[in-house]
Amino acid sequence: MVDGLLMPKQLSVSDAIARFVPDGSSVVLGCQMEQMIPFAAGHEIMRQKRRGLTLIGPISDMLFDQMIGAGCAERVIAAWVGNVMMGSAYNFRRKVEQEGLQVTDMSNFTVALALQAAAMGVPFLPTLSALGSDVAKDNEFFAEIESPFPGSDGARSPSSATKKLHAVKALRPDVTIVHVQRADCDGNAHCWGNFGIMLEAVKAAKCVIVVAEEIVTPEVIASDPNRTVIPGFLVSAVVEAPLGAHPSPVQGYYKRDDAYFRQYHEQTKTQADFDAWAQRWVHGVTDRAGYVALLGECRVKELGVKRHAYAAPADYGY
Amino acid sequence: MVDGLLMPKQLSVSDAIARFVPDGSSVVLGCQMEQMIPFAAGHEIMRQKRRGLTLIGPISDMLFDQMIGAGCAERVIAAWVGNVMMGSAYNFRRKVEQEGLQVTDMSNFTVALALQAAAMGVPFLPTLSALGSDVAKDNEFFAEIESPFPGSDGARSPSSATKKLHAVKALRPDVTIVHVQRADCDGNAHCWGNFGIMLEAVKAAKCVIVVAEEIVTPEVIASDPNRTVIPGFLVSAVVEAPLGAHPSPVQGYYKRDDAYFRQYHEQTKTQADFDAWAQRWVHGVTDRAGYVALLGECRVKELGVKRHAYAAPADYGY
Amino acid sequence: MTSPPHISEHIDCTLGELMVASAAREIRDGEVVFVGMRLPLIAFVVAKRTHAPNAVGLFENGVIRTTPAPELIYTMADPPNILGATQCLDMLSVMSLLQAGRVDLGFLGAAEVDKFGNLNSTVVRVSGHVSGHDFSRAVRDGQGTGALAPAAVDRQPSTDGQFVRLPGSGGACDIASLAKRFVVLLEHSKRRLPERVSYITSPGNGDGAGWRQRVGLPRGGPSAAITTKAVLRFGDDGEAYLGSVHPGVTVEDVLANTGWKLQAAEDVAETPSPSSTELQAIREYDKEGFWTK
Amino acid sequence: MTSPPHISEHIDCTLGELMVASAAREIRDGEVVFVGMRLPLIAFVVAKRTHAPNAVGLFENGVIRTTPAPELIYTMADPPNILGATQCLDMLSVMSLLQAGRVDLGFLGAAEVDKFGNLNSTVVRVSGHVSGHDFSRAVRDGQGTGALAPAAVDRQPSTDGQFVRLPGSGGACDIASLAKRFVVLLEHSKRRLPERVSYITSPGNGDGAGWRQRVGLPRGGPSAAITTKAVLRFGDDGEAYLGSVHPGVTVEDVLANTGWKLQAAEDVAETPSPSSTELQAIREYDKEGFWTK
Repeated sequence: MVDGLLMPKQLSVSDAIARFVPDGSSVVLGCQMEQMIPFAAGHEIMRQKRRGLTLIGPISDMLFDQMIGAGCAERVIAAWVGNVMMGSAYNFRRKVEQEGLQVTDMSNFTVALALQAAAMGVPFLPTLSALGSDVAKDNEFFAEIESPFPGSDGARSPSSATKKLHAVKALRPDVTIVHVQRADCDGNAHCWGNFGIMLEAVKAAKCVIVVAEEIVTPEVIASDPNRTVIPGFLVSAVVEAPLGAHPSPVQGYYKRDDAYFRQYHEQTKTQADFDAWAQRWVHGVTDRAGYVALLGECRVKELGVKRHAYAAPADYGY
Repeated sequence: MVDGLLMPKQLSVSDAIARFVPDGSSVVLGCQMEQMIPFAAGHEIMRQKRRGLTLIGPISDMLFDQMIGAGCAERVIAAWVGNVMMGSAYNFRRKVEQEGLQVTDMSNFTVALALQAAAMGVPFLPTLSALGSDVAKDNEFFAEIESPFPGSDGARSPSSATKKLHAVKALRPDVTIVHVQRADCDGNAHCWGNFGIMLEAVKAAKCVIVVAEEIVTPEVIASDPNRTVIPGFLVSAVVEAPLGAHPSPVQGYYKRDDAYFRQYHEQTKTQADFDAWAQRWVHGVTDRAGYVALLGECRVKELGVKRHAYAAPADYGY
Repeated sequence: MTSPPHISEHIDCTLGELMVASAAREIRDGEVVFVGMRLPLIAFVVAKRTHAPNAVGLFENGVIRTTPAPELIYTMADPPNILGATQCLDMLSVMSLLQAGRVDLGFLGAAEVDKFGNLNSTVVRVSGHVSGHDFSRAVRDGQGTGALAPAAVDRQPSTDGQFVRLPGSGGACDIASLAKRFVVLLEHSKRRLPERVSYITSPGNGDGAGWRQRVGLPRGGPSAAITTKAVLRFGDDGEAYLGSVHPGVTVEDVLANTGWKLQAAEDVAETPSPSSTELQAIREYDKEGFWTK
Repeated sequence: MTSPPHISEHIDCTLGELMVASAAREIRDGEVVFVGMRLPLIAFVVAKRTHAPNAVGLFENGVIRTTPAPELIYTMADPPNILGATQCLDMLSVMSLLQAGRVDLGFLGAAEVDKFGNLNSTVVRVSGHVSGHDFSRAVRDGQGTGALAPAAVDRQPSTDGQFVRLPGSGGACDIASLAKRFVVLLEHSKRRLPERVSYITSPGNGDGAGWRQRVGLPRGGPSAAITTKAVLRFGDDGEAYLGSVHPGVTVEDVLANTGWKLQAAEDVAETPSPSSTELQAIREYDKEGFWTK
């Protein structure tokens, strides 16, 4: 914790990826499910041609498919990989079916538990989920155990007299990348909306990159400590990237670009099609500003907030 | 969940206690540590002369001592019972040393884990805490187990090659009573400040009583769903009790009445002294309004917010 | 606002609408429902707007809603599903409620559902082409039900391998393991209703009665499979039987398109068509028919 | 702003101030510190205002602060400790950071500390009266250090039983188990420094070197015991030794008031008195001297 005390944390997305996501890293992305997917960071990883990554997430709404299509991934540890609105993800299917991309199948709950175990500093957490399923079979993250407290179970159904449980092994990623609404230059971050597995993924990781719509003063963050989801002392880099989660939505900043998800589905059925897509949207731009320019003012405006809806005041005074 | 669909949940504190805290209940109180201690509810339990209760909490800043002094408790499951600012709690000492009040000693973390296990519906949760301590010895909530994943531990210290762990048994209380800033009439509750063990205690309990400084419209709560700490469907009763946590503080409503904690310490050294204290502050009033009148306008005003400090806006619009 | 008479030939609603209305009716008022992805997102909204105003919706991304989302959503994290929510939590918190037995009903999709209500949405083994079956359509996505939406139909299959990789469990395995009961929605075909799934993503009744208890699952199991032809129910033996056939569908058609000898009574009921109230709720919500056309 | 020379007879600060300053100096800049209750609340503020502006404070109620609380607090949940905090979480979250090895230092109080740095704040066995010792004062509270504040002195002991019940662990057992190192503050007397505590609330080095690893503790152990007479440190053998004596205290006095034969070098250093900067920080903060007078 003492190391790097005086290093400024606010970096460009390219510096942050260059410094904290080397080849071979295990990376958590898409923690907040279909909201605030860190596409800006993911595209930078693709631009920097990272190889041998292990991609970790609950569901991945399109981003994993892109990174897989770009050849960044060697392994996926996830519960679901696809395009939530449209269905299958073609690169994922192709690489798994034809090129042996390694997949460790989890369920949403158990991938969250694996990260939570690491976040809590314990080797495993117990669950009743996935008992009897093939998800748990030949899966290094699962072991069947018995409760050391016979006759007592935490479940509330009278039928649950069983003592069997799954232990889910701790998963400690190299880096977790999250997109949030706002953060200060130390990485203290505010987020609102659904959290998915963000809280545990941040605490589980060896290093954390926060990508924010806005960098704000520390006073803004400290004005509402219950809105803080990430304390700066866990953060290695903080990046300002407006529209950095597009086409996924950021509550209070822009809505979901549904058409973009449809178009991706239509335009990436073969590797060649995907390569053309990536050339346009990823390699054809140098950074997020370029991407936003490509989207065009009109589309960006259309995605913006039409009706503000502010939270009721909360007074921290005394 | 379908039962009682049409029963109004908003009750007086006396009706809530009469209905949901029968003799012999196990009750969690003081979840948020030294903030928002539900004294109004605790005093009503004393007035209604409940007997045989099991009191559960992390630390109890004075409230357990009062309930113990009033003869309500048969057992305490807690990490610390006293008066945080002043030290010992006399009733607690007396009843344990001389009258055999049953105490199950936990640590803060392990009482939280026991409730979290119940909240999560598992028979136990693992921890590295309390290994080698006497807290865990002859304690029904602890069992020593080994990780089923040798060589892998969630901890980050290189020295932690150990496989030994404590399993902490699930604790499912009959009722959890929490004080919050505001709630709607269905029990959906906003809270800000430190949460302590509130989140897991609410989910672990068979029934939940929410005591709020203010009852507000459902729209206020729904305007900021990330501020919601308790969803109404887990709540059996919601009570409006302004100043209901006095002398403990409620962020944004009133500060801590330090003098009251000092005075309690001075005035309750013997059972007779405590009885006189309770006669004045508990039995001598019929409800919280009477208690507040006894405090006096001047003292109440002095405790009020002197400088407001509102959270930065958060926009949920799209 | 009375129900229209059942229709057989000239059904006046789409199959999607029928399925959404059928799914909505599985929700009882006041129940806590794990909503899941895709079609059930609409079913929850419809139930809230019709017969189950007190239902509570849990979404695995961490959202809890007691009011329906104000406008059409494609995913559970779309901004309208956050605005005005009762609570926004994290996944572990809602999954904990599920595991603790607080959830009455969960909705799922699947690529395959078998005789005992086990679900596969992970991987399907392929051994050569099956005559006349557009497999790629059936397995287009793991949740399966989206295959009913024309926009989502995969027009360019590319399966040469020995298996087809589907998106995976998502929360389906958890919901099937831990909810008090679950309902699955899928296309009705022999291929999607095999006698036994090749991979159990989400446990149903395993190999029959008693299996769930034996493997340690705390409760639950399949309550219904709402297909494009029928509603299957599950008996005490853990096996599926024909609960009702959709208007215009014959029992023979259902049996011929099921991958095992499906139990069916002499006199099988017809799936009730959506009431005008239900249809209105569906159409006001899914204005362009993305999910239900 | 230079340090005043060490004082022996006419010490120009209170014992409380000396202990708070000594505790503050245990915090290194940039460290993550589990602050605990009572005196250390002030030590953290003083460290932040002097040599460790980048220290991060974790409080077991769920609060994380990178700025010191703006005014005096009696408990970690006092409104000034919430206002302007970096983050307000729940206890499990901060305890998880502790368990995961993210915490460099934790502060504790205790009624008893033994030769191996094990702490008792739960229960003390009493076998008759010990001559001249006001036991009730020593055990007035589990965290112990509050005994230094006159307002908190118990003037009416009532111990007739075979044991004295103390408030208990609070988070002490967790901090001692899981922090990278811990520091304990307490009154220096034979009774409060027994050779072995009768009850291990918070594990130190157990019965010596290697014990923590043997019982499964992942790291950590005692780093210092700051008493009213001295600072004890811990050697590789896990046993306490005399690190420094406070100004005006003799080594003989310390040895005579320790419940075992305390290891002490020939030439024992003196505990540095608070610098004027430190004193100023303490006095500006604890204006009425509630904690430090």
